[in-house]
Amino acid sequence: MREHRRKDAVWRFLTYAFILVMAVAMLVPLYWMLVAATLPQDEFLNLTPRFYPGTAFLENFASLQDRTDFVRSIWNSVFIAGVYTVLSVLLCSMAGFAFAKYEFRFKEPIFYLILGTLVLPIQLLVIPLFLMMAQIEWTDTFRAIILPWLANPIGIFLMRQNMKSIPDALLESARMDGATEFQIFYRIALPAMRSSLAALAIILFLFQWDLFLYPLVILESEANYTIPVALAGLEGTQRIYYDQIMVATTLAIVPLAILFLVLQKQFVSGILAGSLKE
Amino acid sequence: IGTGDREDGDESTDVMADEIGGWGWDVAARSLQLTADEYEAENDATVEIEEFGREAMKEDLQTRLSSGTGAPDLAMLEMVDGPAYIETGAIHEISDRIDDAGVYDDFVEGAWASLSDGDDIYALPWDIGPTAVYYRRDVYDEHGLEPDAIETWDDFMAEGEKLPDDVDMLNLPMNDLDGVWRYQFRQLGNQPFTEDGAVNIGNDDSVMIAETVKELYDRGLAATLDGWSSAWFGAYEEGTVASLPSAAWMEGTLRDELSDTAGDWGVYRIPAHEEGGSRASNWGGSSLMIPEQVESAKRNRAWDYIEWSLATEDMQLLMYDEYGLFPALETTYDADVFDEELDFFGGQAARRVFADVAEEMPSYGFSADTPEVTSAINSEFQAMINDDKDPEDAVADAAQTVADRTDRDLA
Amino acid sequence: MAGIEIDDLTKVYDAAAESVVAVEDLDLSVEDGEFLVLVGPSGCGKSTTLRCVAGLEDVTEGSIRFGDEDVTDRRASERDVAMVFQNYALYPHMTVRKNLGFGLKLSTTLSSAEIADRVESTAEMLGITPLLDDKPKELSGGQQQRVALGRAIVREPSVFLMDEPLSNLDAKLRSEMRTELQELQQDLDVTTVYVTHDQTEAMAMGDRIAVMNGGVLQQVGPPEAVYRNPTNEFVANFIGSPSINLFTATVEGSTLHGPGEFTYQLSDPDPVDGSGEVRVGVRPEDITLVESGSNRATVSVVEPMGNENFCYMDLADHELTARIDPELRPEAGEEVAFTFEESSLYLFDVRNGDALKTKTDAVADAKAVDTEASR
Amino acid sequence: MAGIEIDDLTKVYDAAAESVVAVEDLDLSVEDGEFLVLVGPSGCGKSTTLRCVAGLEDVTEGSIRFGDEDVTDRRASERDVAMVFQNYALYPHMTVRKNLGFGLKLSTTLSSAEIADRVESTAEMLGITPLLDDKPKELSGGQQQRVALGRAIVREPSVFLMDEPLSNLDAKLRSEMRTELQELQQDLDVTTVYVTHDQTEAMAMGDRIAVMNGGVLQQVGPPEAVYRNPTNEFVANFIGSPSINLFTATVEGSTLHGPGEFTYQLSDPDPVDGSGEVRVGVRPEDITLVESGSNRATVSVVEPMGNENFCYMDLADHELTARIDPELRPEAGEEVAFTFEESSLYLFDVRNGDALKTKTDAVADAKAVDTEASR
Amino acid sequence: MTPATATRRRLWDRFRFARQGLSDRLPRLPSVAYLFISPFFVLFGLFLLFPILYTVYLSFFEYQGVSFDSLLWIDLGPILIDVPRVAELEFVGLGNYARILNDGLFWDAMYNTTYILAIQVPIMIGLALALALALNASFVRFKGVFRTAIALPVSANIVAYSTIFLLLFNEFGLINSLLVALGLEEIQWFRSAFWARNTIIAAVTWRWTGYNMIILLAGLQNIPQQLYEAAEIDGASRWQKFRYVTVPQLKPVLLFVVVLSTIGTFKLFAEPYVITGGGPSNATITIVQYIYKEAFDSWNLGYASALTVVFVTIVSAISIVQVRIGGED
Ligand SMILES: Nc1ncnc2c1ncn2[C@@H]1O[C@H](COP(=O)(O)OP(=O)(O)OP(=O)(O)O)[C@@H](O)[C@H]1O
Ligand SMILES: Nc1ncnc2c1ncn2[C@@H]1O[C@H](COP(=O)(O)OP(=O)(O)OP(=O)(O)O)[C@@H](O)[C@H]1O
Ligand SMILES: [Mg+2]
Ligand SMILES: [Mg+2]
Repeated sequence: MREHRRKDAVWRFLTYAFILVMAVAMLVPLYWMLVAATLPQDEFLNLTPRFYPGTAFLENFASLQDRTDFVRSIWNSVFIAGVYTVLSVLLCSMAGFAFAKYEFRFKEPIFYLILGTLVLPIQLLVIPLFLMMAQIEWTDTFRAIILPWLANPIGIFLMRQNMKSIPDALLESARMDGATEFQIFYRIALPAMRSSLAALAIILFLFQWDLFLYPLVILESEANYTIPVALAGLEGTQRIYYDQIMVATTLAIVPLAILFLVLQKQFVSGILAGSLKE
Repeated sequence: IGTGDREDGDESTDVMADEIGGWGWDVAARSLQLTADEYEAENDATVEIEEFGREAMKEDLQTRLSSGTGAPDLAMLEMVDGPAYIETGAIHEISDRIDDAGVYDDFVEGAWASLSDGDDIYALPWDIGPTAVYYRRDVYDEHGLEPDAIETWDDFMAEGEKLPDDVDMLNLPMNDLDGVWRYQFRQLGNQPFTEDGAVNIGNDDSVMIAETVKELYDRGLAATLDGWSSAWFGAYEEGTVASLPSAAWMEGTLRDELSDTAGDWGVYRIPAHEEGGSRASNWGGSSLMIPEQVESAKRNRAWDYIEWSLATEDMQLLMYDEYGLFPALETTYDADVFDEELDFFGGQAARRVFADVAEEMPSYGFSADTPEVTSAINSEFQAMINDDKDPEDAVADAAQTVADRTDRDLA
Repeated sequence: MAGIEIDDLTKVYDAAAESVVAVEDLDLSVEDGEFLVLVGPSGCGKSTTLRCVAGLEDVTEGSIRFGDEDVTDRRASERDVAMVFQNYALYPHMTVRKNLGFGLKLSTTLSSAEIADRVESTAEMLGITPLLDDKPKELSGGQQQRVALGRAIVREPSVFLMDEPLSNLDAKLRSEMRTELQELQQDLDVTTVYVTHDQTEAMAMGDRIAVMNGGVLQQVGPPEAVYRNPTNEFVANFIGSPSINLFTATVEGSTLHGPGEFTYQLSDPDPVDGSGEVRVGVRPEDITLVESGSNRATVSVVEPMGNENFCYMDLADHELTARIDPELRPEAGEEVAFTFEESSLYLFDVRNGDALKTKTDAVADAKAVDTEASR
Repeated sequence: MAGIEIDDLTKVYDAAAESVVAVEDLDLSVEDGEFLVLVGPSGCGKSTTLRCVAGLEDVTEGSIRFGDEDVTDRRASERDVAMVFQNYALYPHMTVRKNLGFGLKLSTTLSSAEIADRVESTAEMLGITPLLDDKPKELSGGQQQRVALGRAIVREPSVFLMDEPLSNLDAKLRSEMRTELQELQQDLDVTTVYVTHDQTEAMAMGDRIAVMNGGVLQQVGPPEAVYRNPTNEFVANFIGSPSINLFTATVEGSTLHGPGEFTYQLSDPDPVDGSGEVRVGVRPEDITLVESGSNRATVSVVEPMGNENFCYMDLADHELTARIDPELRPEAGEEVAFTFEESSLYLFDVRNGDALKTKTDAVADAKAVDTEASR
Repeated sequence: MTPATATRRRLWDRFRFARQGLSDRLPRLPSVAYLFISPFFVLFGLFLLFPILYTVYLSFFEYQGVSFDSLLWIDLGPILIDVPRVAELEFVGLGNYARILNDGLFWDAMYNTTYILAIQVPIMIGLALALALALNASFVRFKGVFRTAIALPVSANIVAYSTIFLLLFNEFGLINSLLVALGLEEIQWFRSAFWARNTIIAAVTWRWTGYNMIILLAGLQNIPQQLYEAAEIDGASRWQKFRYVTVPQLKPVLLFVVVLSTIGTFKLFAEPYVITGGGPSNATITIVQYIYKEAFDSWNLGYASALTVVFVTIVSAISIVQVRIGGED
């Protein structure tokens, strides 16, 4: 074996080792959560950890469901995030399309204004937003949770960058074929950007999925709770039932994990479909 | 179009709404559910009680109070939070209603302070937390500890030394050191702020408390488990922590969560700081209030329900019995339940201990700046334990922090 | 179907800092059914002109008429034109069938069945029927090209516009598609404006070619006329491959003195009368290598092309190219003598490049083969 | 400097589903200082071969030697080769100066001053000195091309490898750069392997050309030999533009019967002896239009190229192309008679395409111009 | 074609013609671009502009309490629109801003956040980049599996994963058990400022590394392979290829990731809120958490608003500086 072949082999080994270690580090907490969710409460208290699942998942789930309708919360979260994602994808790509493909006055300043909203901490807008929602009697509604964040700056930024990669000729072609501007957008630009839309969908879904304080304040009835709100409700002054919480966290991870697994390829190929260069 | 005040319709009718909603957390909410059921049976009205987690409810309620809309018709209010909430003007004043009902004197005197602003009262006391030390009778017996021999913290520590290394005498919850500090501070008859508003938490008593806490820790007598954590419950279940200075409301939790240990518990009064000193204090307690934003018909109904729930002996005792919420309604203390010899406490009439404490407990003035005190004490006491900070410095620093942040003088 | 009449077209782009005059005062008429090629170097304004005709750009000044109708202010979709783009611009998410039908669906009131028919028959004409259900990315370059063409044809427009439609194909395929396109246009007989920067393509395809430079139209005419009688040096230089040999010579009476020892005796000195210097042009195929002569150059490279050789020679510091017979293979470094006929000589004004003299050798005007011709 | 010896090279790509044999059993030797062009249709394995020589791909089987050294297992960086890529692959974030100096900085022990000198002189040689401080994206295609070349030259490697370096340039520029490149290679005298799919380029540039198809080397030889004496039908068809005319004819004794009424009487029937059918090939320039004759075809398109015309004709359902004099302009639809010399006829085996007969007309072997030649 | 499909087609065609007629009659809009961004402006104006302006407004006042007075009312006969004053405010000018200068806790929170940021962002981006490079290497197999495994934490809800970390690093959690099993001392993760901060760092890194890795991976795949080949031929070593090709080519994507991560970590809230509660001794309290406490625990809405304004200004400034530095060539 020649020198560089040997070096290559060492390098390959190190690379694999690194990937493996990281993959394990990423999976251990999730696996542990899974195990914890299957242990009965008293074994959970048992201070030596174990690495193989127990059998109490269903009981734990039953007691969780007894305390709060968690399945309903999952559904609420999925519904809210789903509707939000669809609407926001549409809105962001519309704005992104305009920024990428049209010339108009104050284009640059407007764009930077939008990007600027990226730094707003959501937690701190809660009070005025609640005030508004209360005024228009939207508290405890899903629309109050969905609408304010539809104009997502990251979404607009990414779609602008990606839409830039659509050849102008494609749009002109459609224009000559007699398409109106809006038809050009939804019949040509949108379908051509499919993988970017998938990537954007993941990002937006994730954003809505993680909202915590805002829905906590807006939502009133337990039937409307989203996952984080329901989770927060599990941690009161009384004893915290970690078995239930672990079941809840496990269930909370599933929908997004599925979405992520399904759209992952598109995420990689779509997120930077255009270039990030200015 | 106009600006400024717009006169609304008439305010003071006796009309009562048919339907009201109330908020509470955990056990409290469940207790209210009990009285609500009774109330609905007797009256032609519905009372919807919503149960929350503690933090979740505070955040939600606060947003609604400060935005002047969306609050429930009545809600639980912890005494600690009382003044801060009252100061915002978000809570409905009920002095007249209390006068009309003539129930002021039925409640433990010490409970009113944090629910009033001068002569105006904003909430009706619900439960209080007369303090005592719960202890694992079996563990004490096994290692020859004498509860009766404990009068002062020195005695407490001396007895504690009898325990082997793997058993701690008590727990100092790192997430609730301010609670530890506060019940002792109150026990010694202190107020956090002087009459003229100066910060008083740096006084000698406070230093003494800090020293006691630190000594407990330094002598290896204390575990440091987060309160209410699994490990914390586990330790009391296994008996690796032998004593639990706490309040009357802890009884319910112990019964619920540690049912296996029934019969192994006992109660004695908290140690004094010096021979003959006070052995009574209070930890926690709550009330019910009506937000100012609630319309009058609902207010009326809410008050009617509150009075029914809190100023009626039957109802208070019902809640005490079911969920261990120790009544602030002093007139109940003559009831038989207080003298019952409880199996859970190995036949001890433990509730009488709490009732006695309740009648002796000094009053304590919470204020709008209580959160600052809480945060400063917690932070400094943590530093004292974790980073071996000098108790005197810790207390002084805490006082200074509070003074700075609230723009007050040091006492 | 209609001819195109472009009057005084000027197009100015207002870019951020400066404004660019992309097309200036362009007058051009394309006859009904004609195949006109717009040719010129990169950036000369060909695409801009075409896009103005298509309606994709607003014109700054001037007017455009299709037949009798002034279309200057009409939208692209209302002009009844079809365009083939350089990168084909096929809709990537639609099948070939949908690509073809899209325009019909959006802008005609044909029924779905009629649309399907038209698509089918166009596909058949272009031999892409088997591809109808494929997506563009599954097709080869040539196939994509055909689909792009189909998309234009299917709409039966009155004008075809094509912007370098062949430049993405490889050499072999390009020359194949070239003939195919020509035949198609002959069959359909639709007025066509075709943009290319490749003069070979322009010569081969155009009924007439229009040469542009720097936004200005230089010359319009049949390929041969442009080749033989360019109006100026630019056109002469741009048209023809390899390019015409050009150098500056001083005029002494009827004698031209060029670089190195180059001299040439004009029998007709009229065109250079009064000029001190002229630009001399000779096309590579008009240079003949001779056994001996006064004009000598040093061979630098010989490229054998099979049917002919290109011989590159240095005349002092000037490079000359000669197309020679494949049998002739001078060696690099060798000095050769060359000559050319006066009839095939081009002369241009040194100052403005205007042609003073172009080819005058007789061209048989006969369009039929009536003499036995041999090479 | 060194020659290249490729022995039995096989390269198999293990793609996801199947493995692709990109190059199979290729033997090739390139002499020291030679300019060898690898040519073939898209996907035939040209790039793969070149990349194996460069060391960018591990070979599956076979060996590669530079001079006496076996470099098969060396990394690209240790082979002392320089490569010019189709898209130039200039480092976009470096100035031209840094692009040129990068390789020297990394792989030589030259001092910074020496590197700067070499960069300067290379830039001067290529005439890109004014561009030295620009970034690649500020350059035009031709300038980028020159920089890419400079990056290769500056390292003074023992082998130059170029993968379609001109295919991104426009027609005019491409033919200019072609000669420039050739002259440069002659000056530097570095062994060069040049890949292109454009046979014109291959013919024009190569000292020898190697024609590949489907991963298999078809023929290696000087351009003219490959043009005149292809080893098989593929090579004959691939080399030459417009392509050779090919059709199948049945053999009856010494007479060939082709499509339509086509007949041709062979004076030397030996090559077709024993074959029932043969493939007949005639290059466009060998077809002569005559006033009358038995072989007649219908003209479909005439492309005037200035110096010559391409005449496309239909012979029954076969298309024939003839290069004819520019003076000849038959009309579309006209029927013309044509003929060709037997010496310029190609005949191929119908079954495997092997050549039975190639051009036999005399070619003056003389390399100097010693006869007065005229067209 | 069955009659049913024929009918369907005919109906469809009718619909098509109707739509065409409609769009033909639409006037040629001066700028259709505004139409495309107008939904954004409507939503922004409705839901975000008011909160933002209100926050800025509040920052000049001291909050006195709730007010039930009307600020403005419009009597339209049957409908009465009543805008309440909501808050009893006392104008304090720049008082709140002046107070920030001497607010030790704010600067503590600033320090904590900066500390977490300064360690977390480089580590995370470093790991993400290393992973992206590794997973982009041609010889690595099962890329999809690894990529999925590493990116899976993204799907954990923010409260859910914070809880997991709370339990993992608990005094008796898995991590301590492992330490003991390895013969090491237990660590009181939440009792020392140092470890508590690192726990937060670990948690945030765990969640977001995979996400950033995927973005970087996408960036790497956009780098033309030929540049590496050119560098290889120029004699570049593995490191040199990284240094001279990967880094400059990836720069815009790296910048994107860095700016986003910086903003994200600056806005850290849920993790310390759930895991450490800001402790011990305020060692992990972050700016947003502190502002939140001021607003929700201490009712200092005016002051909290001033803090918000300062915070947003600081983060914007830092992002702009990052873009400037990273964007220059
Ligand atoms: N949208 C535009 N904005 C500003 N300037 C433009 C625009 N489009 C083209 N130009 C400029 O107008 C001039 C003509 O461009 P045009 O595209 O018509 O050239 P072209 O002849 O088609 O060249 P090519 O052969 O490269 O396609 C150029 O100088 C170009 O830079
Ligand atoms: N990395 C690869 N993996 C799998 N197959 C490949 C790879 N590279 C090339 N091939 C295949 O090998 C064959 C030869 O490819 P190669 O790139 O050498 O062709 P080429 O002659 O250079 O073509 P072109 O003119 O299109 O560049 C093709 O069938 C191609 O699909
Ligand atoms: Mg163009
Ligand atoms: Mg190739």
